[in-house]
Amino acid sequence: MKFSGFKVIKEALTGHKGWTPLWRDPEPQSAYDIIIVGGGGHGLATAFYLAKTFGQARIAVLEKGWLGSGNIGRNTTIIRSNYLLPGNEPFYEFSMKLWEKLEQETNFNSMVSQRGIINLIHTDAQRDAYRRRGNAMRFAGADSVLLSREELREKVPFLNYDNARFPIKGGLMQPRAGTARHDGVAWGYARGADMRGVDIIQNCEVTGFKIEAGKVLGVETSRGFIGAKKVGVAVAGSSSRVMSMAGMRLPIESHVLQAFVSEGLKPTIPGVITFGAGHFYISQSDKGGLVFGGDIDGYNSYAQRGNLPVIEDVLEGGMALMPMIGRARLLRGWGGVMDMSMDGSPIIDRTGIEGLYFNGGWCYGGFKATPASGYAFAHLLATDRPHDTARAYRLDRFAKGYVIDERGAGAQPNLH
Amino acid sequence: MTDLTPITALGGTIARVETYGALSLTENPAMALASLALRKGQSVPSPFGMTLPEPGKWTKSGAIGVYWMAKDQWMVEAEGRAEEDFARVLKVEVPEASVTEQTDGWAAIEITSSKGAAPIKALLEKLVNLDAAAFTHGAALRTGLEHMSVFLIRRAEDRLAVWGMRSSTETLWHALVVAARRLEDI
Amino acid sequence: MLIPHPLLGLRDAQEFTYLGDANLMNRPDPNAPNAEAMFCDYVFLRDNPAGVHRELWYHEQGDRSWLVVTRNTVTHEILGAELASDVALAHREGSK
Amino acid sequence: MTRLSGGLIDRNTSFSFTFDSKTYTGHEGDTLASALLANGVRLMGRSFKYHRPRGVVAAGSEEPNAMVELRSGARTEPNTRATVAELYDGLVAKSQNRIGSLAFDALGVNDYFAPFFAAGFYYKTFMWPRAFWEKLYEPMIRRAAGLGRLSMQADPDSYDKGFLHCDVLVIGAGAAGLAAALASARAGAQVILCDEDFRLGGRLMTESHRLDGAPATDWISSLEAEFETFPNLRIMRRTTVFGVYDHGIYGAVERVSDHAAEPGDKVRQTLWRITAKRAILAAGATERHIPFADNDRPGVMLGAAMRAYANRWAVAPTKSAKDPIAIFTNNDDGHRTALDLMSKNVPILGVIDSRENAPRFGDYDLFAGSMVTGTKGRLGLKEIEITNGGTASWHRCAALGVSGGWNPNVHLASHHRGRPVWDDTLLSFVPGADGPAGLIPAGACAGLGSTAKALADGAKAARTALSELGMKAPDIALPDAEDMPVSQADFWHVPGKKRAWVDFQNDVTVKDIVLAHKENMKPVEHLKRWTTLGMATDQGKTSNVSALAVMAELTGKSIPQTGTTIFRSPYTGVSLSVLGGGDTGVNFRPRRLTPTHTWAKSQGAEFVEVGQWMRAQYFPQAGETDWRESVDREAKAVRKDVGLCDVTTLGKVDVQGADAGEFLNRMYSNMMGTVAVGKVRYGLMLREDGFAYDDGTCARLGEDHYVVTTTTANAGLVYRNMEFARQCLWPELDVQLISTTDAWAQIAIAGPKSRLLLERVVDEFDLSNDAFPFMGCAKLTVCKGLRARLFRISFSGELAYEIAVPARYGNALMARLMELGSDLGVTPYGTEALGVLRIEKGHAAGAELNGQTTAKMLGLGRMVSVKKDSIGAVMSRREGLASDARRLVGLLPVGSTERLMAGSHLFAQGAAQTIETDQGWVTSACYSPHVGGYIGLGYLENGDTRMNEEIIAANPVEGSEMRLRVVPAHFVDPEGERLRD
Repeated sequence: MKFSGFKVIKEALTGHKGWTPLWRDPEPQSAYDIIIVGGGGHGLATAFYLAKTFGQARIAVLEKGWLGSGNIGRNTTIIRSNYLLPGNEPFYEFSMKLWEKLEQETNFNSMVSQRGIINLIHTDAQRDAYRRRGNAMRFAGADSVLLSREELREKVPFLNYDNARFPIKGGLMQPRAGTARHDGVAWGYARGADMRGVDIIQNCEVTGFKIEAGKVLGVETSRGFIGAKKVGVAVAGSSSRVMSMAGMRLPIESHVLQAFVSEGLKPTIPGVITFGAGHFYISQSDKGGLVFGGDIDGYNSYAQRGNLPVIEDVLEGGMALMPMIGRARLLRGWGGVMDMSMDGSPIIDRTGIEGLYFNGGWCYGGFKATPASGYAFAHLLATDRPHDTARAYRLDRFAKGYVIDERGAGAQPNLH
Repeated sequence: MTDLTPITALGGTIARVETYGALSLTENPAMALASLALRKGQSVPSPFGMTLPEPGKWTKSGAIGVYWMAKDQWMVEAEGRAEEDFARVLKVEVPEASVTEQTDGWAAIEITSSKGAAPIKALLEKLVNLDAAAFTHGAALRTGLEHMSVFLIRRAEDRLAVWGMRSSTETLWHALVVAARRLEDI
Repeated sequence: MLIPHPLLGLRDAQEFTYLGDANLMNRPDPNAPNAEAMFCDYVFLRDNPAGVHRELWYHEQGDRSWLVVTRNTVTHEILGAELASDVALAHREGSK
Repeated sequence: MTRLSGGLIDRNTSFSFTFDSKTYTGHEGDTLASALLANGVRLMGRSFKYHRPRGVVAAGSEEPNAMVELRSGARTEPNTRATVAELYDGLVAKSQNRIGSLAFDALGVNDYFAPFFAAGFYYKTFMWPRAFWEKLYEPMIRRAAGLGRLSMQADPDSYDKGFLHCDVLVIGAGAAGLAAALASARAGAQVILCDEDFRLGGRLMTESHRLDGAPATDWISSLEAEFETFPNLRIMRRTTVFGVYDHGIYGAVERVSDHAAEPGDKVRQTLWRITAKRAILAAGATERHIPFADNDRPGVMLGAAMRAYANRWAVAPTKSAKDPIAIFTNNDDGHRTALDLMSKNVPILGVIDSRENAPRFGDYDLFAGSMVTGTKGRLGLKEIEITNGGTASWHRCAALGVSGGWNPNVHLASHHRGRPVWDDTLLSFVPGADGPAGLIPAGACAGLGSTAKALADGAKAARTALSELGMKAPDIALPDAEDMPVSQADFWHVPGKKRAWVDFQNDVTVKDIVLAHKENMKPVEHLKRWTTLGMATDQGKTSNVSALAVMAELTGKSIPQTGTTIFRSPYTGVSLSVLGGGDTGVNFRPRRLTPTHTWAKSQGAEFVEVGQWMRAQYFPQAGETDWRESVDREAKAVRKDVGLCDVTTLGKVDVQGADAGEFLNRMYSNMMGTVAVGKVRYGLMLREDGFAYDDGTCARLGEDHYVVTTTTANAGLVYRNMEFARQCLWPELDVQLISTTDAWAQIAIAGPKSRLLLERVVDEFDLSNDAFPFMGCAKLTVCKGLRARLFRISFSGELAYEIAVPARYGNALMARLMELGSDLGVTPYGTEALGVLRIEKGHAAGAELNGQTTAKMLGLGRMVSVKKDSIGAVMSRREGLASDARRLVGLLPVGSTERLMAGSHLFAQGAAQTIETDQGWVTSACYSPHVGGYIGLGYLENGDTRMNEEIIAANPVEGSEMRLRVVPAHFVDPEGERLRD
């Protein structure tokens, strides 16, 4: 079924009788060419591009819960490609370009909204660093604008310019950045993959890998053994847990990142704003909720919930930056489990086991990467070669010393 | 004696004193401070004839007070002796130990209550995450206060000392004053 | 969270700074022939269990001690805490 | 007016208030909702999507409809539930989410297009043409969406935070909570009792039940009197415990002055972090409604809410016999509402009970086996349709109370993601066994809802808590109370073709759930996300379980098989202000002031943030119109005469012990510990992953006494790492560490005349080059006996010293040096000139030492000793680090006087400028008065072998580009002779 305004009108006039399931609930087959472990954003995007772009068939996505139940459904929905390092920036810019045509590709309105992101500048040193970054973005084909304090004030007049502990001196803006409706991304990819024959199998937990002579033969699941020629794992948040079943230890720790939404408000915040001196970033959803977050809690956790000090820290930053949000109320907070990698950058690579591929380590940046991650992982699975923009995301970069450390924080995940 | 004139941590030439309701806050620039750390394997000494306190405790003998800082490490206070090289005095007492001058590393603010323990307890509740009811006379603890590191000493039921890093005393004073002012009803 | 400090009793986790896996105390022998590989493993790889985890916390807003805390990463339940220096010294004794 | 007799309002105290600019009167004890109802106002809001007219549904914090903008101006508080807004004199409220007036909302037109706005419709359209999303569709959606409005002004009120500790925290002061608090307090435990309401009593206040034969309020009053006598009990009214965190930590907000027009001297609210050894959750239960056709009109309310308004607030929605009140129920409890209303002489149409064998409890018309199947009334209920079997009839009716059973308030019990469990008898979810440790649900929130059971269960929970804490629980006498079993039918919604609302605020109807099922959005999380059910401000309190029941019916599974629903904090909305409480302005975070701050301020210095420090940036002099003028003058003075700069902010760590030297050798990549007594050595610190981390100097003051410095930014981190090494890696070493950063005021005296100046302050100390050469250090006295430390080190490349005195004397010493050096041209300089001087000299700072660079890149490769182990040494030899060919170089503009911008990228001349051809970047740049033009430092591929090559610095983000010549990274005194003079 093709979604369109016309279809919506037709169904409205005929009692919504013609709608069909967005995806099937197939029983698992005994074997597939390619199994993707993880029915989150990255896994679903991988399946979608495998089927659509790389001409693969006999693909299954195995999801232990309901599709989209991981971090794709618990993030702050920001999309951007404002990275510094050459290992990252081309990849995220590739992702940005995929975002820009996502809805036309999936025939699903994921509400990609390019209302811009502004990273605030508080010191001269920060301005120098952002100039370097803004330039790096330009050289990778992305857009960037260095805003003076006056230009910034015109765009976002409601910040605390005059009584701030950390004075606001300008910002680095990426106009093409913005937000997308997180669930809508998962559903768009899921529906697109399903329409192309991908079996999305929910409530199917992988409990082990069948590996013989260094080659993967399939996966053990809560619904029985399923054979596969290739297995791609995209389970960020649970990467260590899943890959340990294949005997691998990863350069990853699992951390909890909290995010928050306020009660609905009339339009207030135009794009995404990030505070450069405190831990706070914010945007406003189409529904009207202020969506904001800050730092990870900082300790290893699989609990999908965090603690009060971080909530206070986030809001202290928020109130210092824009005290006009104070009379709004917090509606809900949630916690996602992040694959925090040792250099803050992801991994898309083959493993030492033939036929087993790994995609993870997304830290808290996985949402914006979803299209490119899916595309690059599909590329790797289909061709056994890394996609051009994902060449640096090798697993051996740590041992060899080619880390991609945007923050220069070293091998301490909770600092990235 | 040097001909330079010192200033207090709040930048004045005399100690600042302010009163809000039952609580009075006083800068105590005359208090000397030095740290004492045991060398490996050293037996615990008794400087000035005092028994060094247990974790979480402060003891006092005459003008000398001692509070626990870390395992095998204490801070030694000396009332009215800030202008002396108190670290050297302490080192004579504990020649084996490592002694470091801290007088100007920290600034003491003494808080007194004219209405007994309740205002001090209420103040603690607003500022620091400790069980204020259990933080009784002789208790000493290092903790965070409005993003600053402080040592708190309950000198008496109606007296509390706050040692803060000297460089952030202005912010610390502000935090204490704001809290005290909001307790003026008590 | 509350950390049961061996000397100071229950202290709020906000007084602490987290480092990570307690294995970071076991710095490899820099003179071993495969020192670089061992260091890579030591610096970068983690068990990262969903369950009981021994980990390092630093009492930065307190007595500046490093603690080895045993905590469940799924429930956040804390099963114990020791002074890291005691653990390190005991480890040395044990490996002698 | 529709006031009744009785109630807990003070008729002697009248308050005037306005709603949508119309003035009304209420009483002390009223909420905005009760006062509006008393004034006959039923229409209070508009729904989110269809903008349907809405009235109050509930009497508590679960209210989904009656949301208003409370107060005005900068204090405007959108989305405030009228049901919990305590009335005060002069209260101002406005309705929200409307265009035009509340009665004639232009967006009400949405309702006519409702078929187009079915669940998830927006995922299926608005895709073409692509550019229209940001330009047309989305702005349209955003304007229509949202609820209330922010004033866009800074919140003028102040907020507090605090920390409380207790043995037993009791959450909720209804029957169970009061019994629990009484038992715990009598046992001598430290007890905190919180309730979101402004009065204690919970539902005891809203029911007509009697305790020991007397009104429940009598018992509450006597209890409150006894509570006054317990020093160990803290009662916190207007305090919502909104979240459960790890290890018995609870978040609570006390609304200190929300019941006043303005807080005055007080804070508006206080955020309490309560650490409780045990907590008793006595949060009660929330009534659920029964979806039926057009069930959302103003006048349709929860039955128990209607009863609460009558009993506590002495209000009924109507008193007209022509337009009576009806009750629609599937259980016995609904009948109580009829009885209570009748006892207050409120006209009753009858009780419509879905059960064929519905019992009768009094003298009212009973419509057994009947359902409400329709309503009329555009802005308020006028008629209802009652259907029995095939027979339907319309009846005049001004208000309908709907009773669909009770949902225990399991919220806090599921904040740790433990799942509630289904109770087939109660037809509701109750707290599961995997709730937060130490939290004991009691009373109605545990499924024990009769007054007698709630009282007993509260006392029992207290006994459990106390015995777990090793305390003895006293026996407390509980009053005699009703203990009526409530029979209820497994009946969840009225079937029909018209829209029947499940989630009022978000306009989610039974049809939407049917559609979600049809489209395979069956998992409960998909259902919620697809339809937005349960995502409104009430967090699904009034809708989740009913929706589950509808979905269960569609899937043919049981409710627990279909799914459970867990709740996340906060329990009710918490203002962002109080969560971010405390100072939002300049005191948002601590500021550290240097010892010479007072002096610098008196000199008119501009200050700049460096980490937490406020440092003098430059010292403008009269006649200087541009910061550059000042900085040039300061930098020149250092090169020509002598300058003074407060450098206290560098971290200083006192390192003592027999193994201190060995310890430092392991911490730093070079042989730091072997520096001779009386000498200073420069050192480089790596991270264990081999990258450069920090640099500083090490002064050896005695055989086993060193002082090392760190960069300002890394002071805390380096200290932490040193403690880590000392305690975790090498506990066998005899080392003691302590920070002394704040203890010493340290002033750099730099420039050719620095020795001359210094000679004027030292007490009998030989400063000659022989006696005190470059990299010497000493303890000495200055200014007639002040103890000091002197270091002969130089960041500027000139002859220079740093002198340290006890911090209290720093200000005076600075003034003295200025005074004594006036004939030498002494000049204070700030961080800008400091930066110029160090760039001229090629010294690395934060921009070069940024955590991404190696010792080799910095040109310090030889400082990583291969003779010994140190942190990071092994890893610095990895392929990627060893092969990184970028090197720090000096950069000189060629043929341009334009400003060189740090952050420009470096390219070979003629090369295309892409990420692939990028060869490095300008790390730091400044105008060098010494060179007479802009200079820079930067990392450049193979920079060390490209001296004199001309390259390009490209800065497209600011549209500039310039040619640069590659030069060695020192522009002044390359041989380093000056600092050794």
